[in-house]
Amino acid sequence: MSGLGHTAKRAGQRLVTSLPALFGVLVFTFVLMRVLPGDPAVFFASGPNSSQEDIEMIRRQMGLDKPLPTQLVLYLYDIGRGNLGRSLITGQPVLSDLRERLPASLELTFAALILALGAAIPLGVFAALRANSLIDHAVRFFCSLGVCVPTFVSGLLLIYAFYYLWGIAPDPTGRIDIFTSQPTRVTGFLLIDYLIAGDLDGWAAAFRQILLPAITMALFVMAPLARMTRAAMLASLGSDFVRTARSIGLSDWRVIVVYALRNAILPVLTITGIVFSTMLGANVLVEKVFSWPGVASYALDALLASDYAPVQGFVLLMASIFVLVNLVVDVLYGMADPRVTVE
Amino acid sequence: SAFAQTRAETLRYVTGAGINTLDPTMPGSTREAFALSLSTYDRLVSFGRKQLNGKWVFDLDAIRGELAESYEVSPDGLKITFKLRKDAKFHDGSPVTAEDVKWSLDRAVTANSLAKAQLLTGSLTSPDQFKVIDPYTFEVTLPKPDKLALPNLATVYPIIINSKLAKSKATAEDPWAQQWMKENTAGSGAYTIETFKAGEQAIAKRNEDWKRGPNGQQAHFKRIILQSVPEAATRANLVERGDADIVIDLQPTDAAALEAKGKLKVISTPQYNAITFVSFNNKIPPFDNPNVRKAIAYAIPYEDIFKAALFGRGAPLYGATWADGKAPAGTFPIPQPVKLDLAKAKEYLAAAGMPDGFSTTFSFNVGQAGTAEPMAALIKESLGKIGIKVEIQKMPDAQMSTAINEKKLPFFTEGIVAWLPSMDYFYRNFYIGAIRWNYSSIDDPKLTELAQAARFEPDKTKYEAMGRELNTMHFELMPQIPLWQPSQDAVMAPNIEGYTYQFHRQVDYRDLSCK
Amino acid sequence: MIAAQARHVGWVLRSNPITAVAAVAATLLCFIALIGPSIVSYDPIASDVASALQPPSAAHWAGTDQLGRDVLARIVYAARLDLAIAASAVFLSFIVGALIGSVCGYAGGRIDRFVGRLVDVLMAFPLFVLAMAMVVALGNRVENIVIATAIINLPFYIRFARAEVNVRRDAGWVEAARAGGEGHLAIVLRFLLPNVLPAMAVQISLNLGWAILNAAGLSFIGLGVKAPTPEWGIMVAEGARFISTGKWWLVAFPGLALMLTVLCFNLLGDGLRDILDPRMRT
Amino acid sequence: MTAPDAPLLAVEDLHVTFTTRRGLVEAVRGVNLSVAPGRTLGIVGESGSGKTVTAYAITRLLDSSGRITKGRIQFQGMDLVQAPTRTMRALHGAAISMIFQNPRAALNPVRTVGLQIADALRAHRTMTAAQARKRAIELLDEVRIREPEKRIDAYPHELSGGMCQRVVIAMAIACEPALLIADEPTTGLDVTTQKTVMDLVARITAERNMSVLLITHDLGLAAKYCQDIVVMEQGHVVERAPPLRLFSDPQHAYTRRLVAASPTATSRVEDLVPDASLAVPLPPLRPKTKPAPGTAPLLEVQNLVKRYGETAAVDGVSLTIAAGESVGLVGESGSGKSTISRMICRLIDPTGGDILFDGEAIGSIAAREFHRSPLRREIQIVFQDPHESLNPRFSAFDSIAHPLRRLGGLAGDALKARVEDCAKKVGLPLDLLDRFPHQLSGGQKARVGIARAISVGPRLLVLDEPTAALDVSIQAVTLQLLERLRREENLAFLFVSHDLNVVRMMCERTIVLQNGRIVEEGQSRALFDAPATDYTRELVAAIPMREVA
Ligand SMILES: Nc1ncnc2c1ncn2[C@@H]1O[C@H](COP(=O)(O)OP(=O)(O)OP(=O)(O)O)[C@@H](O)[C@H]1O
Ligand SMILES: Nc1ncnc2c1ncn2[C@@H]1O[C@H](COP(=O)(O)OP(=O)(O)OP(=O)(O)O)[C@@H](O)[C@H]1O
Ligand SMILES: [Mg+2]
Ligand SMILES: [Mg+2]
Repeated sequence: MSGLGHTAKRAGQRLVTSLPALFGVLVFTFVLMRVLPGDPAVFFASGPNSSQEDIEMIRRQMGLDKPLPTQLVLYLYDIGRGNLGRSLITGQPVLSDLRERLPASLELTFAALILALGAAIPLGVFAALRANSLIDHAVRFFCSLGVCVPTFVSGLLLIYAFYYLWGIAPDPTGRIDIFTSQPTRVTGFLLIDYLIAGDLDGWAAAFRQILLPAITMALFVMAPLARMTRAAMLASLGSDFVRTARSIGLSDWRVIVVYALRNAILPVLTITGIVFSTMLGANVLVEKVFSWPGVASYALDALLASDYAPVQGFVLLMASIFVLVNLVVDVLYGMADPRVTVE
Repeated sequence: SAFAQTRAETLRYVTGAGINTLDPTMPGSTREAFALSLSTYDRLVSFGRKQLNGKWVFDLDAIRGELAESYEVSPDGLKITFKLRKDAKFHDGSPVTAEDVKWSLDRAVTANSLAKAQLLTGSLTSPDQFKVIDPYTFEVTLPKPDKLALPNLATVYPIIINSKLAKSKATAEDPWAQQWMKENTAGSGAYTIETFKAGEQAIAKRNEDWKRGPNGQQAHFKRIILQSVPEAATRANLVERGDADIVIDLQPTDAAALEAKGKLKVISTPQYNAITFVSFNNKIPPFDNPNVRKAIAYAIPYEDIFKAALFGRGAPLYGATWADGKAPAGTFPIPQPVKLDLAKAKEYLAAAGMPDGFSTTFSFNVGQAGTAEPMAALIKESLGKIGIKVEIQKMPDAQMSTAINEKKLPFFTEGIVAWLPSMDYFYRNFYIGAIRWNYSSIDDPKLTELAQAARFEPDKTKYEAMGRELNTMHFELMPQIPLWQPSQDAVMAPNIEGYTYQFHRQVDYRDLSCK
Repeated sequence: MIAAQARHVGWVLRSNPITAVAAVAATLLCFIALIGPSIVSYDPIASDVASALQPPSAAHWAGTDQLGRDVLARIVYAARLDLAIAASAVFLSFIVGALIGSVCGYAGGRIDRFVGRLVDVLMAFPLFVLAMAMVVALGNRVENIVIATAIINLPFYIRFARAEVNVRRDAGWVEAARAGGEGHLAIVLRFLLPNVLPAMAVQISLNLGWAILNAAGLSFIGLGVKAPTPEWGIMVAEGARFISTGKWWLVAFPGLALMLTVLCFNLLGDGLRDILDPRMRT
Repeated sequence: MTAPDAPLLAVEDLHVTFTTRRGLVEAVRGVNLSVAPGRTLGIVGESGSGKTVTAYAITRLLDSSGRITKGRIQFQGMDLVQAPTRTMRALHGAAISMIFQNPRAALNPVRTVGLQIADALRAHRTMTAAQARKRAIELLDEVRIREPEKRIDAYPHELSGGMCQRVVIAMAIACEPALLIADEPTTGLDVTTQKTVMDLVARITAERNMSVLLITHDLGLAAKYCQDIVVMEQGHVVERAPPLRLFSDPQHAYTRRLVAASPTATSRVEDLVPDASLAVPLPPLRPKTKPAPGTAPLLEVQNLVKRYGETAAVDGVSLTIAAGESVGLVGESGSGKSTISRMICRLIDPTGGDILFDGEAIGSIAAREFHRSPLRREIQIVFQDPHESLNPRFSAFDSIAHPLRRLGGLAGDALKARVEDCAKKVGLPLDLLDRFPHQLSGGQKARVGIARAISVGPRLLVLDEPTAALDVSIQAVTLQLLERLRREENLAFLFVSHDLNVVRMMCERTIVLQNGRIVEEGQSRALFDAPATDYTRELVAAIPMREVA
């Protein structure tokens, strides 16, 4: 239908207009990495007897002996061919490292997002329905509490309590208990792959494993989501069409869900997109704390080691995801709000 | 249950860094990768072990055969002949032959890898030195008798590779199959790789044919799980809750706390082939003045740092008394006759013409922050008392190595390790030449000459005398200040036996068993 | 006029007890930051290794750390630094962001599109990683942490200011200003900016808290303020590693300080919106 | 159960109180009214008199801060004040329904209109989705929406304002309620649409014998469609009468004021006496002096064009205004009135044509640069929305002083004196000068806007619907004020409005605009009395006129 065509066209346009931004990110990262005072060659030629020649050799291998513009052109050429270079830390092509690790990060982020939305939307709606009551204040306070603890502290505390003290949670060492067999990789998302494989025990194990890190992250992003839900709900509850809905005798439930919430969800959608992208970048701390084999901790290690290729690859990946997320939000927004497609 | 069964036969080992390659010679390989390679590959020879203060440590002087059934050094010291075991097989079942050994050692001295620079220190530089006598006899020729030639073959790098297999994976650009070997093994070691995720985890399965353990036994554990857990506190939790069987590289506090609880076995060995220093760049003023260096040597609050940063876990290298200002021993390192003495420090500072002190920066790297941060704070505080203003600079590891390599840091802390910790090895590698490892950038002709001479000195007494002289010079010149040998704390389940402190500062899984 | 303002503020605080508490807490905090250092009895930097790692006692209310320094004294001293970091980072990004954003929002056209692209580039960066990279590149000095925090906040301010100005640039009173002979820059500075400030103030108070957390996160991965300077993030990051050895006071007290501060700014943000929202006024 | 002649709705002594920050506000204080079955009752009164609150109280849709403190609302034999929420929900839509002021906002923007009508149906009747859809199409047809099968899947934004209002009406009548409450159902719609919508309501309610409560501040509208009218002032009902009697013989002082302030086809500015205390006699009209031949008119616009993309908002408009002359500009919504005024004011650039002021071509000076021109102070504008045109952060004084500082170069005491002088001229009490826009009433804000425009002593004042947002009494004051200024200062006006009565009263000449083109032009009275084109005729016919006895 024309609505669908419209959406596709908009999506296409968005994609095209975001290409310059991606290119900008690419070049900026490239330059930023070269500005770093660390020389990866020195770092990696760290055998106790490595000589200046070894260092020079590694530099040659990495192409660091060429002038910067040449390096950039070569880099862009490589990217164009889908080659993101090779990580010195893992010795693997960056592309395969990222492919290996991205699902872990995405799965964690999605899980956290679902948890956060699942808690924030009802809380926000509830707070809006009882605006300025004790409940409203309590919700606000509770959500704010989540944002004001650094994730690494809440993560370590959760581990301390649920794993170390009480032994309820599985050991915080990655995505799956090491003694549980892995499902065959289809999507890379364990929770999905286990379902595909029909292995419910495995699914439960993976679920238990992801719970603590996901909660840690969800706590951190619940506040903006709940706050936005509350504000949007307040606005839409106060709007004329909700009054109209009341005046034709609809039930409270219908008024709140079909009329008020359905409209309030639009700004929540926008903020969810923003939250999602920030989470992807900021989950490095959670990944570290929970030994989560994701892309962010990978990038951090690479950054500290001045390992250029992984950091560049990571940033490019994140930027693309950012573009993609924006696109998805846009498309969802377009589907949720019929007014958007006109223009 | 089956699970309990497998758990009991499995060794779970958690580390801070991850294993990044299966080929230990790859530039950038981590220590964890070294440790794994010891179990997947055999070498010609390996170090024995000895007890030191009731703890097992590796023994540099007892070299035993691994793939070699026996070896023989010619009287002139220029030829080493190895007789290979006839029963040794690679993982694919093919026998280990002298051809494989030759290809492997050729690879070690030829390919661009970490091995080349290491084997150099044992006068092993060219494929010409390696000769196949017959399928089970192999000969190494040396240009000069070298004490370190044989020990070098026991280090991590000279792995013996299934040459047929490797060659079949080699390409024109990559004649030594280095790419392939990053992710695959072609060895004869005690374990084979089951799964390997770079930087994350590796699972190894026992090679049932391998019987080269003590008394011709197999390795004890059927499986080993190696996992990287970046948070040190979490590693401590894991071993305390019994989810991990053995852990090293804990924070000193955690090790101390676990030891105090008494539920687990804690074996602490000073890393006697490693030293932590406070270094100066002897070329950058004011550290080009020995009196300044000495002033600082007497202004460092050694005891406080040792207690607060290391929780007393390690072997101090300060606070000795040397009878007549001469080094009492010729080994390296030995405790230095320095202690906190601000009055003396001020005298030296005055002698250097800087009674009011100066300003400088003190650097350390992020990876070392756990101990270096409190150290830096205490040094800053103490030097402040004699008028030296210190700014603390914490640098990411790569930056720190770069700055050290470019000789830009005036004042910093670093640690060194020698796999083959003989006195001359330390002096030659860490006090000579314009190389990165000469932290202090010292360039003293006499010291250089003496250290080079010591390398080939066969006479034990003369060697000892040279060592004493070098140690005395070291104290006189004070190019850098040794602080201590940190302790390696291995925390393990009470039923784990056989832990040995190894030169590579990792756990050799083949040593371990459980009651 | 001022009385009316005060009445309005009073009303918001009364009707919203949480904001009132947060406001009191924020005042207290600033007070502590200002005069705290002169009332604590320990030097926050002087070590006393003999009495290291002592639990809270009468002498050391919040215990001592690894070097025997009084934790409470360090927390109090750190308040000043942390608030300064947060305030200057947010102030910087706010000033720059508001200016750029409102000029773009007013001018529209090519400048707007160009800056919009730049902002897109910034936004597309994983921001925390950007902050890390900047601190690595520039060195972990306080100024650089401030700059890194400011830069990663910048896109939000630019967008916010741009959007707010954009909806107002055709407002009647802006046209009226033009009819009154006002030039463009003056319209941006004297008419539009003051009008978008209140809406941005909410953002500011939220970002203040966030900036402190950001600094703490950087400390955790080893890129924070240098030792031995007392700073909450570092204290928490270091203390967090002592949790399982039972030295809870090392993380609990600085953590509490950090948490209360961020919480207080967050809660204040909501109140601020109520105070500044003209629709809430009589 | 009810007796045939008993009223359908009887409100007795209704009191509604709001809890606000300032304490309790009694918005409705003892309202009595009743609606008989099949009759239409109008409620009129100035803004804030409690009309809407009364309606909400009847339907129990009051804000959570509002409470009925006293009184009874008898509807079909029960007291709605006491009715439990369940009962009210059953009544909503089924027995009482409401039509709200802003039709577009009253519809859920993300739900198709068909579904919304179906919601209304299915709230009270058990029917399948398909049945509801079928019925919704019938309803759309009944409210005269063409091609209802197509429109039923439209979203509100895809419909015009008038169509939206018809959808709202369809929703309101879906379950055949006995009582329809319409709260200013046509504000925001242009005159022609207003007429169709009101005719539709009248027809439908008559067909179904529904009772209607019509709330409006437009006396003309009330007179035309209601059988009875109650007048409200400050929460009280002050008078109730059939329209003819109300206008011919208003009893209450407030009603008299209201009637007097509403312009009619024949009223003159002088006749509008909103408030006896404010009535200052207007200075006499200046005698018309024929401009010396050869001198250029004050403003001459030649062939003005403004294009937005493909479409021309203004398409070849030429007009002249002499000094001291008042020219009206009328036309339906979107016909280009505001665009012309803003171009003449040099706030936007024309695409083509010329603007000559005093013989000097100013159309070619870019709007961006015009603030530097010495002619800037000669042309000033009063904006449509008095609230929106004041900087919320400027006090009234600052707003008036701003052009004086910039254009007049005044400062200090001179500035203060001049500002106060202007304030006095527009009848703004000096103690209001310290206030901010949100602390001023609509009329006061309008005066600030006018004071600002005249402060620099312009010769041409462009008035873009200066009274659209004001209620009649304030409108009257404002119009008189403008007229006085014109007469005293010899200002020339370009007066934009969609209220033809006002234009007829205020302007000597009128220009009628359609789709950016002038369709008719002439002396106001002549033009309205005998429109030459159909378009103008339609406009004139749509004015709700009340008969003057
Ligand atoms: N929610 C509320 N809280 C406080 N006061 C209110 C509220 N709603 C209405 N009022 C007050 O009640 C009075 C009557 O308001 P109402 O909306 O009934 O006026 P109206 O006659 O409909 O005016 P208009 O013609 O402008 O619509 C006003 O003084 C208004 O300020
Ligand atoms: N900035 C703009 N961009 C595109 N189209 C515009 C713009 N401004 C006005 N228009 C179009 O120009 C036409 C005339 O608009 P204008 O505002 O002058 O109408 P108006 O007669 O003042 O209507 P109203 O009575 O509703 O105020 C309309 O069709 C409008 O949609
Ligand atoms: Mg009303
Ligand atoms: Mg208009």
